[in-house]
Amino acid sequence: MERSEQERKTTGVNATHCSFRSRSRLVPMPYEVQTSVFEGPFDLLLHLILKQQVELYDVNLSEIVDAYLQQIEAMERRDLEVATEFLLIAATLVELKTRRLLPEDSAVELDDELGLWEERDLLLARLVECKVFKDAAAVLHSLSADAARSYPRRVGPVEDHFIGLAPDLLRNTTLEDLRAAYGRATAPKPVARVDLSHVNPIKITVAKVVGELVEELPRHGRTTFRQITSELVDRIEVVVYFLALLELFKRGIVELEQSQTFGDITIVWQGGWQGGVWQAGVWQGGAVETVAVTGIDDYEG
Amino acid sequence: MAEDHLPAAVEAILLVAEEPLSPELLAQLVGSTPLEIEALCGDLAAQYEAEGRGFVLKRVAGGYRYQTAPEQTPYVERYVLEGQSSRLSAAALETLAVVAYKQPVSRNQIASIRGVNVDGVVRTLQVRGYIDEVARDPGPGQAVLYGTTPAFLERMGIDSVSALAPLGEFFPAAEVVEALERGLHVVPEDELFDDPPPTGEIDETGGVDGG
Amino acid sequence: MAEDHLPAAVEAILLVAEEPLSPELLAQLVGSTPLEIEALCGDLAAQYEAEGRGFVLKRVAGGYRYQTAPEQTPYVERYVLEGQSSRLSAAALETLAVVAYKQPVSRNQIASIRGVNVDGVVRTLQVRGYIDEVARDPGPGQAVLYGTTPAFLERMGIDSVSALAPLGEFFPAAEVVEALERGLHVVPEDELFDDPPPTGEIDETGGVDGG
Repeated sequence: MERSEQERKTTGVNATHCSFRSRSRLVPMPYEVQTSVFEGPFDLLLHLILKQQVELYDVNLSEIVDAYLQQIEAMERRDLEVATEFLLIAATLVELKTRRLLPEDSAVELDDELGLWEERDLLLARLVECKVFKDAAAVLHSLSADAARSYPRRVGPVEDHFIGLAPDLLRNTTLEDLRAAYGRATAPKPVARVDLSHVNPIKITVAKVVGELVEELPRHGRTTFRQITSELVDRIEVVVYFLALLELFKRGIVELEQSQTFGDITIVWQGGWQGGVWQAGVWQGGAVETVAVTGIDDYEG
Repeated sequence: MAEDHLPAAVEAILLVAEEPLSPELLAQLVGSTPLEIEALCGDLAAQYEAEGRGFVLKRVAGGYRYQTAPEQTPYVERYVLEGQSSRLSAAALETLAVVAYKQPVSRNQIASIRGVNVDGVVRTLQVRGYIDEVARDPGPGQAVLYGTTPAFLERMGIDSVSALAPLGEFFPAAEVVEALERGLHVVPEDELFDDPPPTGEIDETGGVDGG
Repeated sequence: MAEDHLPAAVEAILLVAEEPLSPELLAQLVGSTPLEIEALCGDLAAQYEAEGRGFVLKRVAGGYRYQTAPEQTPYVERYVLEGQSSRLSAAALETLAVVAYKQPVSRNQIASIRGVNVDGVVRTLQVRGYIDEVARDPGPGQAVLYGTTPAFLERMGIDSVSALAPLGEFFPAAEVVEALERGLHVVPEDELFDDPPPTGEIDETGGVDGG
């Protein structure tokens, strides 16, 4: 169908690429994401899901979230609304992912479960809608391209004879109208933007935090999520820490305990850590580059 | 059928018109009926085409106008050096698509569909004359509602927005929706397929202007 | 005789030309000779006449242009008198205001200030007799400079342009307007249109607009 053809076209984007930090061997197709191309969170998520057939369970979510963070970082105009949208979607993804990592029998309120489903369906609906209009826009593009091949005659009457006939189009125009029209014509037409220069650019990534936690957690043995995030200011950083923690949990490097919904999460270090090299054998690439700090580059979700 | 003088009168008027002229206006000017004008213009367009003329008579934005035959574009463009204005960006096209199909629509509604702030692009499209304020939302806040303009129709080379393919035709193919759904699924694969597809939700958000 | 494509190419170019085009220019544009063009245009004119078209191809001021057929004059007059809206469009009024306050001013300068192509509007205003060519830019290119006409002053009920309503301080400073005139773009909005479409979904080919 035509649709899949368009998908392929989209895959073939060829402007500046920015490859993901991860050099994962688990994901066969190393995928690339164009920076500064995705106009919004839907754009990006559509790309990620449709192009790479990203499956949220198998392929690591943290890469997606990193992609989101990169996008926010790369945004030329730091636009609070856009950033919020990105975060909102990222948060929903995190929640979806979380649900799937947690054991089935964990005490999940039915309402929560339904709420999550609703959220998921809403997100899906919005993605589909976004896709619909993207495809409609492609048709508009070809329409306008076709129309541009035909130049309309806009010459008007050419013979002097007809000129004098024109009724006085200025009879209802006042000097004030003219002045106002000049004002409209010369208005600088600025684009409204929010000055966010005071907001620090987000530098944090899941990979980076995993690296930090792998270094930090063994010293504590047992700590809480609240504890390790107590110094953080931005909510996004907390989200990233949470993701990193989930990643470690998934790999059996930490155990997580939460006694009640919204209660503090207890983190128990499970792994061994010796001489700067991760011993459990799941930290791929750790042997190539000494982990901890340089772990950024080796992290895979 | 049309009287003898009508076709030539219509040709003359269209030659000096600077915008597409509606059948109603043409009928009024030459003393005819819109229906007759439409038949006549159809005949003229067919004649020009049969004769392989360098111009065509086209119905655009609710009216008729002369424009160059697409095959002659290379020659025309040698003459109309500055005729080529900017092309529409993807952002502009997507916003236009939303406005075209959802009009009258508020900026917030557009933003919600596109998932991005659209203030800049909406303003630009308005300055370019492709969209304009058509109404105010009667609800609280009285948001400005936008619609497409005749200039938009001219730019797209279509007679009216109803000439656009129905939005339903752009609904993603089943594989795509499935891929999206899989991408977002919460439960293991096998359970997934027991669940009804969330099309109900889509209709809801897709059909109603979700503020 | 003329090759097949030539007549249609000439027809297309003449359709969009705002002034009479010389056989020399036409020959150059379509790849022919002035002599051949003259023969061809003679043929076309004869065809139109034989077919009783509402337009004629006329040789005027050393060139060819389309005009309405003399027999259709009453209809054209009726259109000019009744057909058009009885007030200036917003675009035309803005352009007229720029000319009034900034005269003498070139089309390019007006276009830079208004951010859109103004050729059609300038032409309309000129045809209406509200503005006219008043000088040539002494610089390279010798652009035509426009100013308002005595007829404009008369319509507005003033003696001279110095009687125009003074621009208050809330209007952009002179430097801003001058920057605009020189074509320093107010960037962000234009970027929306001049950038290549950012996603691969929008095919990039043919993305040039003929507005």
